[in-house]
Amino acid sequence: MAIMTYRQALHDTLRDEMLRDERVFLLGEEIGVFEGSYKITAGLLEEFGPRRVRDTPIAEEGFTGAAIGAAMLGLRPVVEIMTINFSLLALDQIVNHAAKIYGMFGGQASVPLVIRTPGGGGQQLGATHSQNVELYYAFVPGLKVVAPSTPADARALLQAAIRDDDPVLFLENLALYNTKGEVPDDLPPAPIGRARVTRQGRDLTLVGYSRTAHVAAQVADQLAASEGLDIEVVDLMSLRPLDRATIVASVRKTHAAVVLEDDWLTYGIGAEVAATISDGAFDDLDAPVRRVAMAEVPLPYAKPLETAALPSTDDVIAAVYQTLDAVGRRHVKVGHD
Amino acid sequence: MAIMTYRQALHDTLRDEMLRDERVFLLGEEIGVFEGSYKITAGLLEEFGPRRVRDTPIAEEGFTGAAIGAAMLGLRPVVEIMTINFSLLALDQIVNHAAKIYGMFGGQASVPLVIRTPGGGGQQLGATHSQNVELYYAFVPGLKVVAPSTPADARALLQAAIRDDDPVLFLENLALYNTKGEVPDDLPPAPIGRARVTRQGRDLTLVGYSRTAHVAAQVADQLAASEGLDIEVVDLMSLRPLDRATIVASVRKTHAAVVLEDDWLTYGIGAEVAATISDGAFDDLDAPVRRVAMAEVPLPYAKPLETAALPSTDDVIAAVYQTLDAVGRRHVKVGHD
Amino acid sequence: MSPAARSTRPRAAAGGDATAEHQRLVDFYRRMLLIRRFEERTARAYTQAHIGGYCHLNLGEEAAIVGLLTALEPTDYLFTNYREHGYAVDRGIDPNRVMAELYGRTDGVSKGWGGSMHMFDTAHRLLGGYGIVGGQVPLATGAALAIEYRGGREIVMCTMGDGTTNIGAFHESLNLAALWHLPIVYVIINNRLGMGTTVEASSAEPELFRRGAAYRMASARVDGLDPVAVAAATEIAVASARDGEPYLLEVVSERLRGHSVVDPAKYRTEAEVADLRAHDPVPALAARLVAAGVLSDEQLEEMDRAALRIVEEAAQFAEASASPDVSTLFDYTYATPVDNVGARYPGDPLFPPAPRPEEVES
Amino acid sequence: MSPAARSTRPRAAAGGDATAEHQRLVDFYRRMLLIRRFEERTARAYTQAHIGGYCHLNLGEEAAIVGLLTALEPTDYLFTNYREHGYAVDRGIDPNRVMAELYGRTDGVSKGWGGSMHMFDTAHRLLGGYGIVGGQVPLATGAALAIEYRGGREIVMCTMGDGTTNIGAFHESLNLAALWHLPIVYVIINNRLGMGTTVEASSAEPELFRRGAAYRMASARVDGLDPVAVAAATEIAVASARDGEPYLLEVVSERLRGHSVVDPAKYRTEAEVADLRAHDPVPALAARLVAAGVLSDEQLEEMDRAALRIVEEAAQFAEASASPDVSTLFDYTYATPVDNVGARYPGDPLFPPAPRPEEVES
Ligand SMILES: Cc1ncc(C[n+]2csc(CCOP(=O)(O)OP(=O)(O)O)c2C)c(N)n1
Ligand SMILES: Cc1ncc(C[n+]2csc(CCOP(=O)(O)OP(=O)(O)O)c2C)c(N)n1
Ligand SMILES: [Mg+2]
Ligand SMILES: [Mg+2]
Repeated sequence: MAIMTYRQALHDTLRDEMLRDERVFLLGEEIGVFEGSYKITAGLLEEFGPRRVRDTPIAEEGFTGAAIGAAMLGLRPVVEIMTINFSLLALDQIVNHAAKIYGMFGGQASVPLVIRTPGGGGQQLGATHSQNVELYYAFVPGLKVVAPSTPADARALLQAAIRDDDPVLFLENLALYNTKGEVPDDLPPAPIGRARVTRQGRDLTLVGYSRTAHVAAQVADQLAASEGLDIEVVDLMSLRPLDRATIVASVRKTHAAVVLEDDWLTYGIGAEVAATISDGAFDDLDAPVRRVAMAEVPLPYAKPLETAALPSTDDVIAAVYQTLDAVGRRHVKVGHD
Repeated sequence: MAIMTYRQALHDTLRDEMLRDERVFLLGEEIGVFEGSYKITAGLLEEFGPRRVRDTPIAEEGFTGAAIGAAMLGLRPVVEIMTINFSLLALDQIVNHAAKIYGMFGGQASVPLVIRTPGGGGQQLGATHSQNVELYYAFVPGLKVVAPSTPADARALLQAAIRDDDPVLFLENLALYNTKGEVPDDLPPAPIGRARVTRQGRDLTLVGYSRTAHVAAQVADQLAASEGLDIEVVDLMSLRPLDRATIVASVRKTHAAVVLEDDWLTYGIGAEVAATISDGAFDDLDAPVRRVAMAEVPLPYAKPLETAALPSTDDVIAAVYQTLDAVGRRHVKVGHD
Repeated sequence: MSPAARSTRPRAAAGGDATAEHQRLVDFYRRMLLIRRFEERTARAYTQAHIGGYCHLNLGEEAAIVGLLTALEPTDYLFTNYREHGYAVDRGIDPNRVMAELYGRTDGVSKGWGGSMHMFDTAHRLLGGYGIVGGQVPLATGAALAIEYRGGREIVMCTMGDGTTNIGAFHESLNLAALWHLPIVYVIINNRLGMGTTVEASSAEPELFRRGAAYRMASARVDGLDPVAVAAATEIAVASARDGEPYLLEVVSERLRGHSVVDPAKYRTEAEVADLRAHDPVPALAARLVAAGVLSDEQLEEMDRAALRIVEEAAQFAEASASPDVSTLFDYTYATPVDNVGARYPGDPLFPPAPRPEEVES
Repeated sequence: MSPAARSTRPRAAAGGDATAEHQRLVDFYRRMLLIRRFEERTARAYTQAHIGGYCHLNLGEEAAIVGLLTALEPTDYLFTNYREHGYAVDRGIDPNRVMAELYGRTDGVSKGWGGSMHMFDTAHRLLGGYGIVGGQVPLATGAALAIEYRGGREIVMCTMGDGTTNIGAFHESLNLAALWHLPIVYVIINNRLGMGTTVEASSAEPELFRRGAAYRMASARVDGLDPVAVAAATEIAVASARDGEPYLLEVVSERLRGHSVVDPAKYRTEAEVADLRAHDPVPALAARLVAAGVLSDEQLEEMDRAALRIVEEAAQFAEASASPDVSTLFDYTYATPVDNVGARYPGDPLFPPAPRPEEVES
């Protein structure tokens, strides 16, 4: 057991998987000489050489497609796309090719590929560099999408992703890289496709993933300490497949839910989560499912505007109170019926 | 008033807008000499010449981006992307540029651009040519997305889209091109951002857009005739902005809803519609909102598999019955409480 | 022709010996004829509604195909586009299975999942059949990267149309291949049209092989109506690739009919069409073989009957083959099974209905 | 220098007359110095946390910038990338407004919405500042298309980095421009690095101007440390564009510091860094002017003080400028207002809460 950053967990896991399996190699922009834009791959070029740590030209579509082709021949490439914003340039290769090849050819070739890429706003990077578009991948059958929120899950899911025979979009987050947590030494790969209840509670369910799962846990702790609220937290961990059963079971118990997401509200990831809860926990839900998400604007550069556009802890807390209040109204109403 | 096909309505509207406004011009693959893959632009090259009907190389990103740039200088390009599947290649230009330019530069340049593109499956075109990815655009602030289901709406919304100062994704559908309907001679542009109740009813709300709005109307008529059911139909018409008020008002009246979509269920357009209904009509909803969508697979070529994967009229009818049954169960239950 | 059959022909004999050279031409002709008859049969089956979706034929491209594939070893890989039936057949895949794919049947090369545009066969190292213009180019480049990574001596051949050279993926891929010295031959089948658009209307440098210069990549152009010339040019290209230097080969070819089966190609003048017919590579090679006294008219006819028998049998085989069962719809979404995939047909609810009141009470 | 100021300098005089030539050099130097001091001040402001996000400087690129922009008319359009502060300033935009943008203030050129990477000014026809590598290239091509459509005589200049030439959009755009004879000059600022990757490691044809050949586009390479050479080369390029033939100009330049303000550039050796310093274009031009007896050390110092005053004032102006009010968050989502946009802050519910039971009863 060691305490380490999310960044370190990623780095160590990449290294371990490369040591374990000769077929695993890395490619992406600036991952070698520059040691990675966010330094996840620091030192790996030196250790493994340019064959296995390959700096690419700025050609997201080309090198992502090349990784898919290499995967078709049995290698296990791990692509780094510098931020998820740039993945839009590779979308055709990911959605029309990586996701389709196994099915379209009747199961003859699998694509054991991992695409690591961070999302995240809040760093004044402006409209084109602060988006969260994991939806684009979570929507697509044939892809798997995981979004760990802790260093341990980052390790366990990255192992799983690399050893999986399907293309996996591995979502990271700029704001998580420096967060710390315990990582057991002999952590096994985590099964892809499962959510986890990271905190038990009875009053309300907070659902999050990646950075927002982190926020959910913080808010739950805070409200437990300050108000004695007993909040349950569900960390989705996997966006595709989506573990509906775990989400719904939680809300059946708590009767109320708030969904946190860092993307835009309308059509965002939270829409599916809210629709799922509203359907699967229909008879147990005592108030509408609230979603806390980014304001629907091209994210501005100026700090006050950016701050106003991004969901804050206070926004989450307000949504929790308002939802509990809405539950109260209805409980009273039912009594009056 | 004339009866014409959806295709004809598009063709005539393009022509009229080009006659009306010299700044309007068309560009895309095979729209000129070949007269359009689906013949929407037939005859226009001959009438307007290659300056205003511009055949492009196969370079979706390049020519879509060029259209954006031309729009920044005040022209009003109408781009045809042959099918929405190929739009993934232009996604960076649409999402990172067209949608951002107005906001990112503080409102200094608008992008009066229309991108026309058809979605649609059911023609055995296989996994990469049968997708419905309007979600990718509907999700993005800064874009507008319209999806008319009738020839008249196609005309009214295409007029509006061309005259609008923002980038508009104009969703067509392969299965609609040959459908017919009345088109009034002096039809004004339709306001973007509004849904319409196309059929009044009290028993249940069917929500659809583009092809599925067409299906919803058919099913409603059929069930009225055969079973005396009184179904209300909401045609979304605009996916962004989404007219939540109209959807919710309908379900507040009918107490039940089934959402039809041709894309994949999980995270699809219907997720937002279902989440919106479950939230806005929380106290009036008597059964979970059902979604009828495409099976979540890369769409196979073989006809029986393709048919099984695509939502059919029977699937919609079954969902309607099951939802009404679910309403019944709960009404009885409430009585027992 | 199957790789096995091809390897029985002594390689050296291709050189000086006139008889061997003639035999080679006969071999080319037989293969070209099979492609021709296969595609004509395909067109018929399409008209009879046995085949659906888009369907693009190799009519006019026969000489290019046999020339190109002759230069490949059986262990080399081939990536191509949606216009690939002839490549599948000439690569040695059983025509029955190619036709069955067109019919969307379980015996098809892609088990009916791919159709006309998506032929794939691991054994013959045909790695698709792709419908997105240019989509195959990065993939093929990556396959070459995998070979280089492993130190293998196979090469990859990646074919594409003239129109495809204008898309970004072409540029990005060729740069990667040249930069990393990958064993790949990029082949441009220049049939002078992308759908209805001419090369001159779509490529600012219409001598497409010259685009190799942007990557310091060796390149050449060859007459795609002459299978011998194509084979010779391809051998040079393949040798370069096997040496770790990618190569760009432009094969100037013809497209005898419309872009796809349903395109009447009205944008072509009668004169153009007549000109195309006059350059048809299949009768041209027949005439050459007759003129050289290698084959008689009777032999030509016999070869034609043999080809017709094969394609007719293929059509019958395809028709007799079973359609995939609806229960297999979810078989190929993922290679590694995981929880919560949710294999639902469009009519299925996400959750089972709530219990009936009676059920609750009991 | 502002277009207005530039037009007061008689064009013809730039030719034979030695004094005029000297005046021109002095003008170049003044402009280069302003960029230099502006960027140094920017770096400082960044360290002081007045500026956020990514911040890329033009240090080393000053000669290239003034050479390029000298050849443009005020009505010509400029598209560039995220490394554009110097272009904004040299194009004549008030340095106060450029700095205010860096500070994210309402007086900024993009009203604080864009930041370092997204400068835009309609009046000076600087049409951005783009952060997606290559994103500006199709846009600029489209602007040229609009000019051609209208029969205008303006041209578009589109600058980009060396690393940008490997992305698909570059290829697609240059092909369109050449095919359609658009009035555009593509400029590659080859500072030999894309972040930490050398040109040799990213471009199979490292003489980047040669890539014009793939589109039959005229192209040239010029020494980007010499503003006179850059101006001369640009004049040729601009003339070609104005004649309806696009042009590809490679300007070999330097990047004196890291990729962005926060990059320590550890991947560079000390020798490399020393070499860079030795070629720094700003002191080089100063030395030349002193050697030619055009300027004295005192004059140089006075010019420097003037530049420093301007950038200091810019920083003060920026700091004093107001931050955008949170209430303006939804002002620039759409140019044409429509219903149901739903301007909601993250904490806002989609629907108002249900009425309280008391409210229902009353
Ligand atoms: C990205 C993309 N854009 C457009 C299409 C539609 N399309 C299919 S084939 C084709 C023409 C391709 O021309 P070329 O590369 O010359 O190949 P050919 O069909 O002539 O063999 C087009 C535009 C597509 N499939 N993919
Ligand atoms: C599509 C895309 N990929 C990656 C990045 C990250 N990135 C920003 S600048 C840069 C290097 C660009 O190099 P070059 O074109 O030479 O310009 P320079 O920074 O040297 O001026 C990269 C990779 C990006 N912004 N956009
Ligand atoms: Mg072609
Ligand atoms: Mg550079």
